[in-house]
Amino acid sequence: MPLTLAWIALLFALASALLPLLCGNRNRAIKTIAFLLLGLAGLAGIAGGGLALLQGASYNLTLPVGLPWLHSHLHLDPLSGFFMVIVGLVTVVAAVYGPAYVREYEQGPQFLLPLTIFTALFVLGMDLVLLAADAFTFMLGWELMSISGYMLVVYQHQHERNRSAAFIYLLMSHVGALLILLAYGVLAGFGDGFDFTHMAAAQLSLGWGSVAFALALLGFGIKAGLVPLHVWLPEAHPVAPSHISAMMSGVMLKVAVYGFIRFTFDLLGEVHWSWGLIVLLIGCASALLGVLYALMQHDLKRLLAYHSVENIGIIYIGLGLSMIFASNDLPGLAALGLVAALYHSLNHALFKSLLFFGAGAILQQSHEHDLGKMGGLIRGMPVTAGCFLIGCISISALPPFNGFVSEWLTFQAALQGTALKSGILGSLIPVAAAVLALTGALAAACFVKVFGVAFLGQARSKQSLAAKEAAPGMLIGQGILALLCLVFGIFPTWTVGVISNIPLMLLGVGLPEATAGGWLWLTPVGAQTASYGAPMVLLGICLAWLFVYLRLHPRRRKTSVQVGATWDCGFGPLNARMQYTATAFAMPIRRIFQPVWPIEERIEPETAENPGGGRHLKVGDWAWQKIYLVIGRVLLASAKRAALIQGGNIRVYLAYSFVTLLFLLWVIV
Amino acid sequence: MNGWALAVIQAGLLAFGAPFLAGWVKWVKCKLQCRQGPSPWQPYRNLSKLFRKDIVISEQASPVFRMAPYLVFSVTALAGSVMPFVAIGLPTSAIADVIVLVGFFALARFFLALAGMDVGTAFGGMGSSREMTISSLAEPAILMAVFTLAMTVSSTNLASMISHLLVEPFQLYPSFIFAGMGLLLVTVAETGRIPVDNPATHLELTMIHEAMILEYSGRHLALMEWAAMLKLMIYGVLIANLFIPWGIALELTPLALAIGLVAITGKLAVLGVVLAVAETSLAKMRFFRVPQFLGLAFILCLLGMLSHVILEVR
Amino acid sequence: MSALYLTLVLPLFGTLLLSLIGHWRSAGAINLAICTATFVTSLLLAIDVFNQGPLLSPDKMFYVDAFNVYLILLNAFVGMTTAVFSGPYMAHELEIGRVDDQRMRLYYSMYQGFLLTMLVALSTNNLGLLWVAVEGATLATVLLVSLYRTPESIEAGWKYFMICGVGIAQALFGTVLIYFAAERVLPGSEESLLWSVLHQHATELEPAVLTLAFVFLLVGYGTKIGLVPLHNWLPDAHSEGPTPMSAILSGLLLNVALYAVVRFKMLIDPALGSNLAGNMMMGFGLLSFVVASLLLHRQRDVKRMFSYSSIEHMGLMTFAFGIGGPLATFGALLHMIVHSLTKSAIFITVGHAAHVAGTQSIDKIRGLIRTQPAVGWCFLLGTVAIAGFPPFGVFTSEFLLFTATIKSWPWLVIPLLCSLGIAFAGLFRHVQPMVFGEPPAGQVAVKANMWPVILHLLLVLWLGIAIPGVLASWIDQATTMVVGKGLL
Amino acid sequence: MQMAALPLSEQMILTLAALILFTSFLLLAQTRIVTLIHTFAWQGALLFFATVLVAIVSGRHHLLISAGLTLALKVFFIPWQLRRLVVRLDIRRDVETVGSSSLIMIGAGALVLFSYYVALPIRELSMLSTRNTIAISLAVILIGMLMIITRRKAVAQVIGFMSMENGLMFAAVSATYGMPMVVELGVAFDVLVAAILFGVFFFQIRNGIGSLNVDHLNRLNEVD
Repeated sequence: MPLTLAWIALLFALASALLPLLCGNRNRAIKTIAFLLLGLAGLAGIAGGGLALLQGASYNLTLPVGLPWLHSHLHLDPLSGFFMVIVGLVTVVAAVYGPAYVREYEQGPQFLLPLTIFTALFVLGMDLVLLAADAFTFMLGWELMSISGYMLVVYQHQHERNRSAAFIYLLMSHVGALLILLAYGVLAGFGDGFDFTHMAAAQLSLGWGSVAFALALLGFGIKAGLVPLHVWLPEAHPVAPSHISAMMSGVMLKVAVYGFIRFTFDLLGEVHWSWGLIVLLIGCASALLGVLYALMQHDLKRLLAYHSVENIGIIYIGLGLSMIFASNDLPGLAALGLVAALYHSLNHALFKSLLFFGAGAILQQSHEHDLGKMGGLIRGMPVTAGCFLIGCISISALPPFNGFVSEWLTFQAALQGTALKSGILGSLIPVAAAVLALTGALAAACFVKVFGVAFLGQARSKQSLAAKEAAPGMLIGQGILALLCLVFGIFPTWTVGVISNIPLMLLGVGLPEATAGGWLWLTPVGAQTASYGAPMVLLGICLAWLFVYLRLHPRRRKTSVQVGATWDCGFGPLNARMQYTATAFAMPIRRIFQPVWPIEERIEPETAENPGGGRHLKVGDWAWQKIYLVIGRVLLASAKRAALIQGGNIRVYLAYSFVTLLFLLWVIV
Repeated sequence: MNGWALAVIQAGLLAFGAPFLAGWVKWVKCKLQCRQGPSPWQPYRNLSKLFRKDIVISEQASPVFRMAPYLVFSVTALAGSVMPFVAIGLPTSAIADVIVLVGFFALARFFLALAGMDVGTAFGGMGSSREMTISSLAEPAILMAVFTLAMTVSSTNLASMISHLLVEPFQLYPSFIFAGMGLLLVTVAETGRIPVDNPATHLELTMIHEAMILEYSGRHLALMEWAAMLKLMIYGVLIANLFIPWGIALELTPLALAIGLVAITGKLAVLGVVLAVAETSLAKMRFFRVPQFLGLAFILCLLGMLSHVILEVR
Repeated sequence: MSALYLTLVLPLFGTLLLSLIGHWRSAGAINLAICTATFVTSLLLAIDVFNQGPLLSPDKMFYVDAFNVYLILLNAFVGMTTAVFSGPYMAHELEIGRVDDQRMRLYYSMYQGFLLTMLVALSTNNLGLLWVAVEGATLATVLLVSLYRTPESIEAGWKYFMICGVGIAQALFGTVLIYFAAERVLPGSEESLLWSVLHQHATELEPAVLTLAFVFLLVGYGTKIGLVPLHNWLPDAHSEGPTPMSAILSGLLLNVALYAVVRFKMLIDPALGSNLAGNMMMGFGLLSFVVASLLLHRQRDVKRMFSYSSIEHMGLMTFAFGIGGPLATFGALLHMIVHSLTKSAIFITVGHAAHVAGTQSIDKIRGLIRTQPAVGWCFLLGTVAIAGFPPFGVFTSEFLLFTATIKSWPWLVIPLLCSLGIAFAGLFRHVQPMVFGEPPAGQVAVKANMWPVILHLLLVLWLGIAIPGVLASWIDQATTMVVGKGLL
Repeated sequence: MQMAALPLSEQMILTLAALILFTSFLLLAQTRIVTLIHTFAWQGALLFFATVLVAIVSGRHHLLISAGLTLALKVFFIPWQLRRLVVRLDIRRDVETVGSSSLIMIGAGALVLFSYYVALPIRELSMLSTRNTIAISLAVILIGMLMIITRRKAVAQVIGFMSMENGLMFAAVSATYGMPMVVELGVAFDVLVAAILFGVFFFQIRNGIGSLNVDHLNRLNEVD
């Protein structure tokens, strides 16, 4: 039954890709059909995945397509079911949000059709990846996802930015795909078979295992956006249509995480502790650098993209802990780490897509990417502001919202590091926890900046002054996600109980302790060790608020509220330019962590076009400057060398074949 | 049931005792500086006066501005209610462990900073920016410190931490010394005392906390101030009960509770004196020196953790 | 049997006919008609072979088995679809005055002549005749390469002529040596150049001679395949000739040359018992793959770029055949089909694109999707397909090749994958700006018939999603013939 | 083995082989176009004699046909056509200076040694009395290539190419008593077509780049 539903989801996605082709260029029809079917696909995915997750069972199906001797195997188990739910959730919301959002493209120079088609194919590819049970089908879905993602990023191709971003994205994900293919190849070489059952049966030596693991880490890491493989992410997400950025950042990265979990925990079999340590360290680096780079951005969507890097880092910290515990045969703790990582995947999908939807709404209303031009938007678009605020709180890992729960679980897992024999690990893991703490605090700082600068204060530009509330569809979409953020923050016990089916399948143990205290108390390791009563927290805050509010309410006290001008220290009236800007807000942190960024900062001389001169500040990315540009230079140089073989003189050409002949003769005789 | 009642009472005690601690510190400070200071009860007078005053709100202010004081106060109060103050083993302490506690402070700070940016003045933005910068350095230090304890007693639950320390035969934990010192430094930074911030001044170059609440008046201001005092109180109790746990009531008998009350009052009084001495003897430091200050705190906490892992794990 | 002869006679007839009436306005249609007839007959031939298995003509001159039947089919098919494109294209060329009536006659008759030689080369049983046919293919196309009489085209033609001529001459020497070796096994018989006969006695042939012979054959036919460093004629010939020519050169000629090499490898391997031939082919293949992928980054002419991509893919196939083993061979045989389908489709599209922009220079072609969405999308999808993205068939075959490589030569995968990435970058960094972006002023849509392209791409798509049983069984039989054991 | 041990006919064949090799050395050294063509014609003639001899000795009478083809093509048609072209292109008097010709000569000598070395295993196998000639024909082929590589003038390159063909034919004739008839005919046909096409190209090149110097054909390259 669940597999049938998942299968239906695939069909709906396919239909949503193909049916609009019949509509010619009647935009309304295209929108209706495409997004309706997309939503249905999402719902079917949620239903199928959810059932599989709840029942904790796995289902198989073999389709008569693919290679003659390797038919494509489909497989649905709690792990893939969980991620199908994530995909489904965001897809549904995107389907609600999309029709209103794409309205601005209808007047645009390009047709609407490619957008809807490739959105559907994008979803189709992701679902296929989740369902695949053999390398061929997996790669099929994976590359379908990549290529349609490319088409979506390049959709507004009149802008140079879009084109270059899309190219970088496609190139990197293609390289990633090759690495993944290679990783599967290694497993298949030992397990002689390309379906996952054979691969899982493969017995690898430590050396080959490490090779396969490294390939998988790199391959999936490129897609997931681990530092330093993240450079495509801040380029691609800002330029894609916002609901696409939401899906890419919220879901596609998760699919990469799924691939990594599937490969490492399911197929690779026995894990080595050093692999876990590497994952942990990379996770820490991604989390910290991600948030630090995010702090320096002033393009809203670019900033959110860097936060995706951060959150993926947090997820990988959880995975790393889980792998370390698993390799030290502490399956219970490994389950805890895995659950934390999975929970954070779900949460990040929710709040990151919520934030991107919010950014989309702002973009549509004020046509502003730049935080420096926003301000005071809360007056024009209060609902969006409210949802965005919830997103900010969740992503900053503040109670009682969902982001906090998963980070709390990660902390709990990290604190069990003392259970390990090895002192090195025992001392490194707490440091990782400290890094996680620093990350959370910086994230909070960053989102105070974002919300404060974008929504509060005075408008910094005419457009943001004139911004009105977005269309109902878009608001509903954001509302759903905001609600889910709260729900998954308030009822973590139930969620953890469900998710723990996955470690039950992968590691053989669930988290029986976690739900022991009833739905009210989340006690991952034991009631004595740590407990978190999320509903109580909400209740407590509300009670305290109520109490204070009732005590101080004007009806009982004869105090009045007057509205007056802001205190201007006796100078002239305040204007928008006197406010703190995003750059100014982040300045102290920039000074403290200076070496982290390549900063070019100078006072520009007074010229005709900008009277009074100006301050030029550009914060780059070391990874881009130190790795990718270098690779590019080397590549072009070697191409120049290789070109010498095509010099143009026919006698030289003939000499080549002459020498080749002589050489071969000399070799064989 | 009476556990819950006790918990509520304890929370009330904490909340209403907070202004006295603030007043006490100020009073001791004045005495140390040979000044005729206000009585320790002065903060109560200020608060009640503010509660009665009218409110002026900037026309730039958004709902966030009006919401913030209530939220900040109620979250801080909730944080106070989960603290083991006079007794442990109360049901409320299961609501939140020490990480959640830090989370509460972060939530309060989040809205405080937003409120600071709301009306769009230069002061507010500056205050928020500085506050978030400092806190983002302070938070990991706090967590490191409490992690050191948590790993020693293998629990992040405050109540079980303290009880563990009391029940186990006494032993000297070198890690605790580092962690305690670190936590002291962080407390100074977090509660906006000299040398990081100066609660007594409105000089725009130095102020942080005051800058954020500059636009507030009347009961809003009162709530903000009260929340700040409460925060100081909570940190005091945290340090006192974690590092000098003796005296706190293990079981809920009147006698034990009385002893606990006396004990905690004594500890807080001593802490207040220590704080006053520190504030008198130190000078407010430049904002960009603060990171070094917090860096020291962080190093101390890290040392604490490492010494725990290296020396104490058997 | 009659089907086979028809398949060969029709193009011959076409050659003679069109050499007389090639300048008529209806010549394109006639050409198409003949090609279609050829395709139909080849289809009948395929059905025969499918029903009766390998068939040998009474005079033992022609031999069609599972290995060459689908290549014959492919040739006839691509010849037909390209003819669909070539009619309007050459008419357009005639309008803008790049060619005159006489050259139109030449073009059409040589088009048929080329197809004839290809079909003979594929279906013949006589290795000498194979050589004659392949050399004939060169002679048929060499004047077409220099059809436009521009200095560049003449230069390209001359290079094509000399390099291929010299190469092919070496192949003839190799054939002579094979004959020499055969003479010792079956002295005095007229049949000792017949592949069917030789294949039976393969094990008895003299290793030393065969090794020597294979070197000459590899260098000879390898020149035709376009293996680095014998490839230099290929980019010139592809870029300067008329586009339909480039399509069938890239789609058919290279395949046929590779086919010849593999046929000889099938003789050499049993005799030698070692994988010497395979190792040579692997070396050439890898070198071609790497060099071509690097050179893709330095292209200024769009057809030239895709000809380098052809070198790259031929290198890949040669490498795969060199590896041997059922998986690799199956992949290589499949790759022959998907590559020629995709590449000819791309060249057809490029032809239209060049007409749209009025130039072949990459820098001047911009924003095709705006100017003419059909061309733009086909161009993009074709490039995606040739770059080896699923669900297109090229991915399937490359998947097989790489898995085979991982199994037998794990460390060779590293250069292979690196250059695959490099090649993709080189291809796409040029294609993307051509397809997307704002079109330059004065770039107008042309009358383009994209159905051949769409048909090809759909076929490639089909092969990517599921390989039809007939084809699979044929390829598998061919695999069995080449490496001794099949896959299914 | 001793020459004396062989019957006269085969001694003659070997002598002819030596002469053919000598002619290709001449071709390599020759700088004046017209003389080059004449030398080429002489090589063809020698090949013709050799073919006839083998045909008579071995009694393979179809070899006579191929001998006839050789006579028609290599001795009469191609030299005649080349000469005609040379006259029409008016390059009779052209003298092509070959850089460091002595070095090339030494190279050619080395090639002869090399081909002898390569052909050794075959010599061991061959039943036929004329087996030694394989080395010679290989040498002729290689020297032909060397000539193509070293000459700048298109005409000279064509002659080099044709002398390669001669080498091939000689190999076929002497090592295996000729190829099957179909192949012989096919090859001859190809050579004929090739010869005509060369003629066409001379004019195209002449009109295209103004001279027949192939070094000027270097527009198409990747180097910049």
